[in-house]
Parts: sequence; C-alpha cells; structure tokens
Amino acid sequence: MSHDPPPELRVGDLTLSFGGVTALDRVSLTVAPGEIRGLIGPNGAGKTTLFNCVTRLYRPDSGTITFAGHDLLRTRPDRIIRLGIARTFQNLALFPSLSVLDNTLLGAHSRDSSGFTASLLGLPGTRRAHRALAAEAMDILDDLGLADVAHQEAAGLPFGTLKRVELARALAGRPRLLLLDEPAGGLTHAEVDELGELILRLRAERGLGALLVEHHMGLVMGISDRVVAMESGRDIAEGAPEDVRGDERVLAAYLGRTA
Amino acid sequence: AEEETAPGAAGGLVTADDCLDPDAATAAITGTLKVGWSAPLSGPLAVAAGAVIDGMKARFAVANDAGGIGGVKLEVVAKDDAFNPERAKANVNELIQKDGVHVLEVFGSGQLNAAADDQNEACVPLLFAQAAVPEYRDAVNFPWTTEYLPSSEAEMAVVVEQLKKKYPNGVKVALASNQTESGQSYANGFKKAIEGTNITIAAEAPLTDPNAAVTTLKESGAPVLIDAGVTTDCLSLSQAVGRSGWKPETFVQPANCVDGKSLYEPAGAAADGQQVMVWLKDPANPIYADDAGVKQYLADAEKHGVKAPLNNYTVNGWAIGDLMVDAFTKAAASDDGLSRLGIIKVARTQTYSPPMFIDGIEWKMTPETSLGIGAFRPFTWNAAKKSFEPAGDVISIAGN
Amino acid sequence: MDIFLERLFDGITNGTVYAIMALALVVVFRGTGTINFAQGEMALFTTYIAWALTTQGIPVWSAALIACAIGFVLGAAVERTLIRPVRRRNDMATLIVALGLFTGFNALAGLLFDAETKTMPGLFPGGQDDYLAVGGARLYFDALGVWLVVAVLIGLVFALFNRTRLGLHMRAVADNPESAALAGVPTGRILMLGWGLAGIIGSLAGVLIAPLSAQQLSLTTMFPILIYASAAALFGGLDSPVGAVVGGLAIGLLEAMITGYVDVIGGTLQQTAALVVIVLILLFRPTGLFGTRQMERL
Amino acid sequence: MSLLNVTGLCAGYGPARVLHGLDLTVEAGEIVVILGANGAGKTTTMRALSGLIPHTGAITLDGRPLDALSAPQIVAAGISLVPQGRGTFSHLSVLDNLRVGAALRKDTAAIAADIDKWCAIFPILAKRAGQEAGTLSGGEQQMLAVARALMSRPRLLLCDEPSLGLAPKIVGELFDVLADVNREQGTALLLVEQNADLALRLASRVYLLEVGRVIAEGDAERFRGDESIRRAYLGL
Amino acid sequence: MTTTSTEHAPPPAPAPAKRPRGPLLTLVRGSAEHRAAIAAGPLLALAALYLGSGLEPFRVGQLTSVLIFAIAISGLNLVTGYTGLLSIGHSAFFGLGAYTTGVMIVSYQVEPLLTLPVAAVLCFALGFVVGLPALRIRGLYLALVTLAVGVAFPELVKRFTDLTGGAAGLVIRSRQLAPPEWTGLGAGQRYLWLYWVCAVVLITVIILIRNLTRSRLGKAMLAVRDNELSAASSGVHIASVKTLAFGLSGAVTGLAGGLFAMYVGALSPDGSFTLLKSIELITGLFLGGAATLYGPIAGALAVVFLPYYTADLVSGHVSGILFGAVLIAIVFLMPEGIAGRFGAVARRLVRIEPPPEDLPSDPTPASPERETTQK
Ligand SMILES: Nc1ncnc2c1ncn2[C@@H]1O[C@H](COP(=O)(O)OP(=O)(O)OP(=O)(O)O)[C@@H](O)[C@H]1O
Ligand SMILES: Nc1ncnc2c1ncn2[C@@H]1O[C@H](COP(=O)(O)OP(=O)(O)OP(=O)(O)O)[C@@H](O)[C@H]1O
Ligand SMILES: [Mg+2]
Ligand SMILES: [Mg+2]
Repeated sequence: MSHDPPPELRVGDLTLSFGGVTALDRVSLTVAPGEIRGLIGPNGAGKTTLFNCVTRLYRPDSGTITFAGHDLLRTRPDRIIRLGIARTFQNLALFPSLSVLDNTLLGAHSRDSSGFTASLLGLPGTRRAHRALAAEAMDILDDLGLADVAHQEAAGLPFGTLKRVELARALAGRPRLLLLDEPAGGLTHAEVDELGELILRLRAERGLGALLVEHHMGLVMGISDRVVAMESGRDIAEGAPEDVRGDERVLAAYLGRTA
Repeated sequence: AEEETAPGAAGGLVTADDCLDPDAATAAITGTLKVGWSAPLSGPLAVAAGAVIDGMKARFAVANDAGGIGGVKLEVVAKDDAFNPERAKANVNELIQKDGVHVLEVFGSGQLNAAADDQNEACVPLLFAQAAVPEYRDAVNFPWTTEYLPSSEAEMAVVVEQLKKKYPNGVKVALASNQTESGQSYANGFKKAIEGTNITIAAEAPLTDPNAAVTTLKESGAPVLIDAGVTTDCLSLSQAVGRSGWKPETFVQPANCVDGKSLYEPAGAAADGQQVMVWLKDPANPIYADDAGVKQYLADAEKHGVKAPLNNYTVNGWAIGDLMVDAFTKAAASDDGLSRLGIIKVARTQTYSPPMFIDGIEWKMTPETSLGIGAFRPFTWNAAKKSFEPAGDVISIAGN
Repeated sequence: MDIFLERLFDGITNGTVYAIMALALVVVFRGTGTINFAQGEMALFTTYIAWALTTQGIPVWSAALIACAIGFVLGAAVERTLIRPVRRRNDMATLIVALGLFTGFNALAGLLFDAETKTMPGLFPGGQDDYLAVGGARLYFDALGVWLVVAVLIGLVFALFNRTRLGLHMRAVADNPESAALAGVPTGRILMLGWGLAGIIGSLAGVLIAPLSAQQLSLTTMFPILIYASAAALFGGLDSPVGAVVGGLAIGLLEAMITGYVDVIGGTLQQTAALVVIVLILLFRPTGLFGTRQMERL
Repeated sequence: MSLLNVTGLCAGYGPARVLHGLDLTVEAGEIVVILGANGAGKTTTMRALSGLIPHTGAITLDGRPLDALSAPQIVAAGISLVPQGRGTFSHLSVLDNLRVGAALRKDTAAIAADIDKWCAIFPILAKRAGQEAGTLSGGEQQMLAVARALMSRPRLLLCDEPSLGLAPKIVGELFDVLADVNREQGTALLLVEQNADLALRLASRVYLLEVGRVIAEGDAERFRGDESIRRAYLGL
Repeated sequence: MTTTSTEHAPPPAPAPAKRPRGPLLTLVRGSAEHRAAIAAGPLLALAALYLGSGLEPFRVGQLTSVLIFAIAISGLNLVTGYTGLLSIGHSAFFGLGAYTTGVMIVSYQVEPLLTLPVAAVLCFALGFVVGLPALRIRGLYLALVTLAVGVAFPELVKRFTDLTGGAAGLVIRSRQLAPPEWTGLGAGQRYLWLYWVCAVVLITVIILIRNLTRSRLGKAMLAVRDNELSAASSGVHIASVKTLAFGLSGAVTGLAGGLFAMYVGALSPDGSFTLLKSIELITGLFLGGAATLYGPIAGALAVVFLPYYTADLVSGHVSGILFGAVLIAIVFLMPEGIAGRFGAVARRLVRIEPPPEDLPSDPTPASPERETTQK
C-alpha cells in the first residue's frame, strides 16, 4: 500500500441539479491527507448533496471526484468505503432493528473477508475473524461512551446517542477520510467538546482526514485546519477559520448577526 | 418395464395376499360399513361435492331403512381437503388408519393421484372415484381402485360418432379448451377420436378468457364448436358465443354441463340447440315424469331431506350410492362375504343398471375393461321450452 | 379490422375490470399506506349481498347502492376493529390480518350464499342485441357502461385526492400518521374513511364485474381479478388513480392482443406474457408508470 | 391558574419507564425551556404532552384535563408540537405540508394569509413551494416543521430542538420569529434546546431534567448568570 | 411494542412501576449451566422427533408435511424475513423443486435423494434470476416481479406437457420411493424413511441458516432490509446481497419442493403450486415469526394443523371462517409471531448475562431471535 498516492479528495467543478434546483454549481474543493476541513454554508447550500455525490448516492451532472487517484464517479457505492471514505448521515441512516454493536459491525463490513461457504459452514476461522472485528467495534463503542447500549436495538435510543452510533459505524470502517454531516446535532455542549477532541485524536492516531459539515461554529472553527463556505451550490470562500469567519459574504449569507 | 405388480393383482384377479395386513382385508365387516370421503367441503367446489355426498347419504339411508346389508348399516365419514391433493392424501391415510373405513371415495383426479398408492397398499377399496384418469382403469396396477366418471375419451368418441353421421364428408371444428386437467383430457380425447377421420380442427383457443377465445374461434369460420371445458365454462362460453353474433351449426358442450337451470337458461337464445352427452336421468325433465326410477328417487330424496334433489350432482351421488349398495349386497352373497376383498372383487366385475341411469346405459366392469359408463344419449337444449330434448338414441362405444 | 376491434374491445373491457378494482386498492394505499389484499373478497361478499337483494325483487341499481353502503360500513369497520390495532406494529401483521379476512369473507360468502355460481343481473342492458356496431365489431352497452363508470370514478378519485381537504388529509395520514395527528388531522377517522371509500369502490366493482366475468358470481370470481388489479395498481404506480386505470387497461389489452396475435404464446401463457411485459417495463420505470419517484434523502 | 399544568407525569415505552413523576407549569404567554443531557427524557416529555404516548399523572391546559384526549384533540385544545426529527410529510409538497398544518382551521382566507406569511419569513419555503418536502435539505425541513406547527395557531407551542441543523443566521432569525409569535399572538412556548445560551436568552424560566426527573428549576436569569450552575448542569 | 396511540383516547397508562418480575433463572454466558442449556435444545428437539416417529403412520405423514413446510418457509424467511423483500412467487420455487424431483424420478429413474441437490441448484438459479430485477425494482413493486413468477409457473408446467405431464399432473409411484436397503425399513415403512430424510434436511437447513445469519452476508441482508442506501455506504454490495438472498431462498424452498414431491407423489400445477401456496407460505412465515430461526417451524405447524383442526371442529365454510378468525387472533395475540412470542417469554424467564469481565467474546446475543426482531 505504500506506493498509493496520498489519499487526497479532489472535487472539481461538480454540478448537479434537480429539476429547477441547482444544488451544486461547479463546486471545487480538496481535502489533503490528514486535513480537517470544515464545510459550512446556509441551509440548502448543497453540503449534504456534495456528500451524496462523493459516496455515490447521487450521480452528478458533471464534474470530477477523485480520491487517492481513484475516479470515484466510476466506483460503485459499496466500494467507496474500501477506498477509505466513510460517512455519517445528517438525519440518521442506521439499521433500526439491529443492535448498536451490529450497526457498528456493519461499518466494518468491507473489512470482513470471511468467505461465503466458510461462514455458511461456521468454520472456526470465520468465527475468529468475526470475533476480532467485534472486539474492535466494542473498543470504538467504549471510546464513544456507547458500551452500555451496545446490545440495545438502535430504534428507541435518544437522538444524541444515535448520532454517536453513526460516528461509531463510520469509524469501524477504518477510513482514511471521514465525511461528517452535522455530527454535533443533538449533542450537549460537553459532548460537542468531546467530539472535537475525539476527531483531533483520531487524526493524531490514525492520520485520519475529515470533511466536517457543521453549523456548530465552535466546533468547526475550533478544530478545522481550513474552512470552505458554500452558498447556493457554489463555494464562496475558503481559508483559515478566522478568515472565513470574517468574510463579508459568509457573514451575510450564513452567520448573520449572531456571529 | 416394471416387473413388479401391485399387491393383489394375481392374474387380473384381486387377492389380499400381498396386502400389508391380509387378514384385515378379508375380515368380515360387521356392525357398520364405513365409506370414507375426502372431498372439497369448503371452497368453490363445496356445493358440488356436498351434493354428491348428500345424494349418497340419502341412498344409504334408504338401504339402512331396509335393514342395511344383511344387518350391516352404511355410514359416510367425510373429511375436507379443500381440493388440495396433499390434504386429500393425509385425509385418506387418516380415514384408513384412524377411522377404519372400509371403502374410500375421493373427489378430483389430483386427489386420486395422491391417494391411490397408499390406498392400494392398504387394500382398502376406493370405489367410483370422482375422476377420470386413464391410469386407474387398469385392474392390474390398481386393483383396489375404480373410477366413476366416464372417460373423456369415451365421451369424445361418442361425440365424434355423432359428427361423422351428421357430416359424412368431414367438417372443420373449432375447439375451445380449458387449461385444466379435465379440459385438456377432453381436448386430447377429441383429437384422438378424430384421428383417421376427415374431421379437422380449424382453430383451438384457451377458455381463460371466453370472449377472446370466441373471437378467435369465430374467425376460423368452422361450423362446429366443441367445448372442451369444465362446468364453469358452459355458460360463459354460450354467452360469449351469443354476444359475438356467431351461430355455430353444431355446438357440443361437455357432459358436466347438463344442469339446464343454472347453465343454459341464463344464456337465453344463445344456448338454443346446444348438444350435450348424458348418462343420468334429469329428474326435472318432463320426459321422465312417468319414469318409475325417477319417481322413486324423488320420493326417497324428499323423505330423507335431500337439499337439492334436482341437482345433477345429487343424482350422481345417489347413483353412486346405488352402485355401492349393489356391490355390497353382491359381496355379502359372494364367497368372500362382506369384506374389503369381497367388495373389490365384486366392484371389478360389476354389471348393474342404476334406475337413475338412462335406460339402455349400464355400469359394466370386467376384468379386461374397467370402463364403467361407456354409453351416452345425446340431448339438445331447447331454449324456448327451457328443457333438454333427446337428440337420438343411446350411443355406445363399449365393445369397440 | 373488425377482429382487431373485437379484441380491442375485449381487452379494454377486461382492462376496465382490473382498473376499477385497482382503483379501490389505490384509494386504500393512498389513504392509509397499506395494500388491502382482502379487498377482492370483501367486494365479493357485498356483491353476493347485492345479488341476494335482486333475487328479492329489488331493482339492481338499488341493490348496487345498498351494496356500496354496506361496503362502506364494512371497510370502515374492518379498519377500525382489525387493521388499526395491528397496523402500527408492523406491515406484515396487516398483511396476515388481510389474509385472514380474505379466507374469512370468502368462506362467509360461501356459507351464507352457498358456493354455486350465481347470475348477477347487470346494471346496464346486457342482452344479445344491446350493442353498438363499430366497424363490424360489437360494442356492448354493458361493457360501455363499465367504461363510463370507470372514467367517472377515476375523475372523482383524482379530484378527491388533489382538490379536497379530505384528500389532502388522507395523503398526509398515509405519508406520516404521527405527524398528521400532530397537525390535528383526526387520523382514525381518516383511515376509516379511506377504507370505507375503498369499500364503496370495491362493491361497485363487484357489481359491475360479476355480470361480465367469465365466472359470473362465484367464490373464485374475485381472486384472479384482485391479482391482476394489484398488478395493474403497481404497474400504474400504486399511488396514482390514473396509473391504476392505465395499468388495468394495459394488462387487459396485452392479454387480449397476445392471445390474439402471438401464436407461440397463445394458448396458455398470455397471463405470464402480460406480466413479463410489465416487469420489463418496470425495469425502466421502477416505481410504476405514474408513481412518484421515491426519492430517498439522507 | 397556569396555562399548562403538569403534575406527576410518568411515561415510557412498553415496560421501560422514562419519566418518573415530572412537575411542570407554563404560564400564559410565557417562554419556558427544558434543558438536560442526552436521554434525560426531554423528547419523551414532549411526546407525552402531545398525546403521542400513554402516560399517568395529570396534564391540564387552562384547568382542563388533557389526559383523556388523543393527539388531534390536543391540537384542537391549543397545543402544537415541532417534533424532534421534524416529521414532515415527505411525499407531500411544501405547500401541502403547510395546508395540513391548518387541518383544524376553517378560515380559508386567513389560512392562505398565514401560508404567505411563513413563506415570507422563510423565503426558501416559497422557492420550494411545489417540491416534495422529503427532498428539502435538513435545515429547510426544520423550517418547514416550525412553520407547519404554527399554522394551527396554537396557544402553546412545544419545540423539540428547533435549532437542530439550522445555520447560525437562521437560528437567530428563528428565535426572533418565536419571540415575535410569543409577543404578537401571546403564544406560550415550551422549548427543548441543546443550544442553552440561546435558549436562556429567549426564555424566562428553565427546567433541568435528569433521568426523567426535574432536578432544578428557576428563572432563566439565574441560570444565565450563575457560573456554578452553568458548569454543573450545562457544561458551559 | 411502541404503541403510539394518536387518535383513540384515552391512552392506556403504563403499568405503574410494575417492573417485570425478575427472571426465574439467570445464566452467565459461557458458564457450564449456559452450555448445558444450549445443548438441551437440540437434545429436546431430537427427542421430540424420535417421539414423533413412533406415532401412527398418518400422524407421521402429517409431521412430515410440517417438516417440509418448515423447510419451505425457512427458504422464504431468507428473502422476506431477513432481507425484507416480499415474495409472492415462492410457489414457483416450491413447484420447480417438486417437478425437478418428479421428472427425474419418473422419466429418468434417478435415485430420489440424488434429485434433491439438482432441485436446489435449479431453484438457486431461478432465484438468482428473479433477484436480478430487485436491483432496480424495490419494495412492493418487486412483489410484482415475484407475482409474475408465481403466475408463470403453473402456466409453464402446462405448456411443457411432454416434460411435466401438463395439467393432468405427474405421478411418482410409491414403489419408486422405497427406502434404501441399508435402512432396514420395508416398503411399507416408506413414510418413516421420508420423515427422517425431511428431519435431517430441516436440521441441516436450520444450522446453515443460523450460520448464515451470523455471517457477514447475513448481517448485510438485515442491513439491506433496514436501510438500503446506508447499507451501500457501509460497503454492502446491494446487488449481490439481493440476488444471493433470492438464490439461497429459492434453493431452500426448492429443496422442500423436492421432498414434497416424494411426500405427496402426485404433482399437479393447479393443485399445489399456485399463488395460494405462496400465500400459505407467507402466512406460515409471519404466524411463526419472520426473521427468526425457529419461526418457520412454528409457522409450519400452524399451516398444517390449523386448517386440519378447524375443519375437524366445524365443517364446510364455517371452518374457513374459523381459520380466518384464528389467523387474525394470532396476529392480535402474538404480533411478533409465535416464535417471537415464545422467545420473549423465554427471555423473561431466563436471562443470559455476559460474564463478569464483559469481554465481547461472543458478539451474537444468546437468543437468535433477539438480533432480528422486526421493526
Ligand atoms: N432529490 C432532490 N430533489 C430536489 N431537490 C433536492 C434534492 N436533494 C437536494 N435538493 C435540494 O438541493 C439543495 C441542497 O440540499 P442539501 O441537502 O445539499 O443542503 P445542505 O447544504 O446539506 O443543507 P442543510 O444545512 O440544511 O442540511 C436544497 O435546496 C434541496 O432542496
Ligand atoms: N421508542 C422508544 N422505545 C424505547 N425506548 C425509548 C424510545 N424512545 C426513547 N426511549 C428511551 O427513553 C429515554 C429518554 O429518551 P428521550 O428521547 O426522551 O431523550 P432526550 O432527552 O430527548 O434525548 P436527546 O437529547 O438525545 O434527544 C432514553 O433512555 C431512550 O432510550
Ligand atoms: Mg445537509
Ligand atoms: Mg430528544
């Protein structure tokens, strides 16, 4: 793997419209390896749509997306995670009837290489592999303070908890780039701070990069290396957090007077 | 290719030697003789099956009133199979093993198929099955089974006989066939019967959608229309023919369409002149007003509370009951006595004319042929009078 | 030409039969978000009632109206007592209840009216001379009548859903019952109404279909029709009344034309063939012809 | 007499009990905020008040008991909820969503005026008027949910984390709007909010919830000012 | 059960603080008692099977059909229960399996048991093909595809009369089904032979499905059922999961079909392989408990014995009404299905606790029911 090009996400001139709505309008953006990149913008700016294009849930009308030299637009949705990109969903997209642990384990689906016949026969090797993954998933849950609910069904857990399960699932895929869509939604202040620390720690430990969509200014500005601001499908500002925070257009379109 | 023979088929004569329990097969029946039915008591066929059983029960009641078979009373045990072969199989086994019936009866050929092996092995006679599968007319392989319904082949042979007389130079025929087993066996029977004649099939259409079928058949311009269908097709086909404005010269319906009131009257003028092959007397038909058999039947039916005495299925059930009583009586008088073996031996060689069979038609089983009913009388429907009228004499194929 | 016309008329008539039943399915689906597999047998039951009334000398139109009224009450009652308590638990519970109703109503009809085939008088003149000659083919009034009823019905259902508050509330309840309740929509009453309306349409369908059906009125009349009506509704797009009708007509026409013109398939396979064609079309329009594209947003 | 009076509220899901005897009041025209950690039972409280889940204890609105009422009847009584997770009608158009919000109202002209009003306040709703609500962005749906709840012109509006997913600018505007509604129509507000600072600025009183119980209540003023409370309860 | 009574007031109050009584028995996972309890299950099952074999032959026959249905329903469970794809076309798999076995025995005199793998393979292929449209078509629309398959099967059987016997049906004579010599069973004990064959097949199927549902593919199936898009984002290849699920499901149901052919001997397209059979299987699945391992057995018992006893109790149409009523009653009383209900009761009585140190040694919960409860 050493000769792999650095896992850099490059989005170039991405455009997508739904009927009359242009959700993305020639957006370009790069996330360098190990970089934490904030992505902000008013509601409806196209942030989630950008994520959906990167993870191949939507097919853009034009533009390019590459990651570590791979053309993502020619990659199947289920292969994205193998390339090292995992995401969380803004509005929760968990598996409600599965336990928190199983939800997390599914994030590691692509890393489970046990053969079909072997698992059908219940061979010891596959069980061992499975147990190893489970132990790793448990560690992640521990890390996120979710160990207590590991065996509970996802349905019925409080919103804030589910947001963390989303994150746990994404981490279980051992990604090199995390796409986080409003991970702080529904979290308390204290939890938001912990989340910020966790992301920084992950970068330190695993060299993980992140593209962070968030309306919680404290979090974005606090941990991002650089921030991009979008409006109406276009990128309108880019730079260090302080610069973007002070940008006129960002102030007008996004931050308003509360900033 | 099979050299094995089924139990009891030694030289065409039934024996109990190979039975699982030979003693039970030869034991004399005392007390009550139970006839076990597996029939669709629920679902769309419930009325038909119910009527057959009702008719049989009434005939048994008459026999019981007269002292039974030498003191042995007759009883019917019926189980519902919802016209489902696997349930019929389970029923038959339960009837044999748990209810200890002496004689079996089933409704439908899939059901007979599912039951025949078990019942032959157990050496419990299955008599006058409501089916017409050629295989079971074979006394060697299925010594313990007989069928009641005339074979479609026999019926179609008679129909073709008729056609040959009417159209000596041959004729083109439009064939409407139902996609079920009985429909297909009619269609195949017809095709077999016209082999070597100059009758040809101009068009064949499935009855799944009668209107569509008629559109196609009418287009063929054939003067003869043959309905190779089941009971539910009779009326819908006449109506479709009527609506299409087509007037086939000859329109033959299958024997199971003989119920004038429900299957011909509603079609009005469209049904006029339609022909059908019949073996039973229709108690509602004025031509039998003075018939002794019919009068007796109606009186007995009334006495025993038969629900629909005029229904063709009831009459059939009665006639089967009659055939059974005859067989039981003869068995009681035979060397084997009133035992399962005695009964099947008689049934395999029985010759009898139930009073409700049209005069000149008899039930005939011989060790060589197990045809049962081998003759029919053609009738045509008179729409103005709303009744069937004879359209010739009894035609028999027995012997050829 | 006239044979083509005849097949066309046959196809349209069969198609309208499927269509009208499909409409009933669509009303339940749009109004409550479930598919009522017992719809056919409930319609069968009310049609038997209509038939029984006509044998008592009640004119067939009045009998049909009474059947519709009973259909409404029956549909509403079934929703209230049997469907609602299980609906929330899971979809499959609803399915099994519907299957229970399917068996139950069929058997009840058999018990009350026995299984013998009945001749249901038509709402429209259906004699052998009641037809219009069109290009050498015959277009019977009763078929034409059903065409008209279906045309009117589709208009009414469309207007109900798209032009009235009741329709809006029905759609809201089907979409998200909890939010509908939170908006003050009396969800219970709306669900009952939805099933009731479907009951009316179903009853009307039964009364119209029975005289035209090859099987007349018998315990097996409705099952095959329900199957094709479901196919029609799905083909059209489940939540679209227009789609239901187009779907029904498509199946009817496909069947008629395939039987008529495609010899290889002819005899036995026309239903299969019709469904296969539909599946092929679905591959290109995965949510039916007129169904709203289910956009999933995450 | 208080507008909303809740005493001894217990509720849960199946055998699992979440609320253990909650007492709570909201005066007419008042703005009250409920704070509490993840899983404290805030959403459960809101759902019980709206008649979505069974409960024991007493809930009255203007002295009238609500315990026997169904969710739509509670809306008719004057309580409306902006649920957590929005619960928009995803296959209905934005406009139809707003119309359903006015399900109980008969004043057609005023309804139309209200729709116009909300479309003016949240211009994106006007832009997306004909679009299926399910295709809106997260924040857009949140705006729609608030507007829809207000379409019934409630006397008491329950908001479960209304700022979730909204851009900072919109959050500010939304709180202004809520304040306006409160001022102009006298609508009382009961808010659940993670953005405690913002909520404390708007509200006059606060309840602090922990595992299904009220562990502290008092004037928002006090909470805003008292560093120790802020640190202990709000983690600020 | 999350009752969200939105309309009908007054919502029933939750039982005041009545915590479910403590479990009768608490077992520590991995302890000797726990292992004993786990071993007791199969032993009990074997004992029950052995007891069953001693009943009157017709009862053994009934039990054989229960076993066959249990296999067929287990097959349906894979695709409808675990993967969430409603299939109304499983009558076709059942039928294809039955006809494969039937034709091979009747026309080619193949040893009956050898026909079973062939039936399974053919049905796997058919399932795979049926699964292909599932890549584009979803939800109820997919049910239409399976409907087409269900409608097509009897029509095709009738169409290819030469091979299948057409509408008249295909009959396997019982002498072709005699038990092999090594069993020491006589021709008259055919029923016992078939009973044990079915039992062995069922046990094998259950073990395989158990392994499957714990495997990567099994979890992927559940994920596809719960949320397709997010499953894809987690790296699940939806297409292969769906086609494989359909294929495996078809193979298992086809296996049951092959056994059914041996059981009933008489195959008729209109008798046993219409959509009504699919409905029977679906009914069994949901009565027993979808997405549970043992639900299909409970469902099969219900499907075989409910109509039997309702027909015994009352005759004719009343039995149909009773059957419908019982069906609805079961849904009311046990919305999670019979097995689901029993699982819940069992969990209340016996609690399995993780060992004190709480190592995630076995990530799968003790009861197979738990991880898969319906939404
Ligand atoms: N499938 C779709 N059909 C129609 N419009 C869509 C669709 N998906 C997104 N849109 C529109 O595209 C725009 C961008 O949406 P997107 O979800 O990307 O916004 P966002 O930046 O994530 O906003 P938020 O911060 O509110 O989550 C929105 O206005 C939305 O209405
Ligand atoms: N549908 C449900 N079924 C079972 N338990 C539930 C359900 N919904 C919530 N709970 C439980 O109720 C408790 C309180 O949850 P609730 O959603 O009220 O918390 P919350 O305070 O709103 O949290 P958050 O800030 O994360 O939204 C939690 O322990 C949760 O697990
Ligand atoms: Mg977004
Ligand atoms: Mg909450």
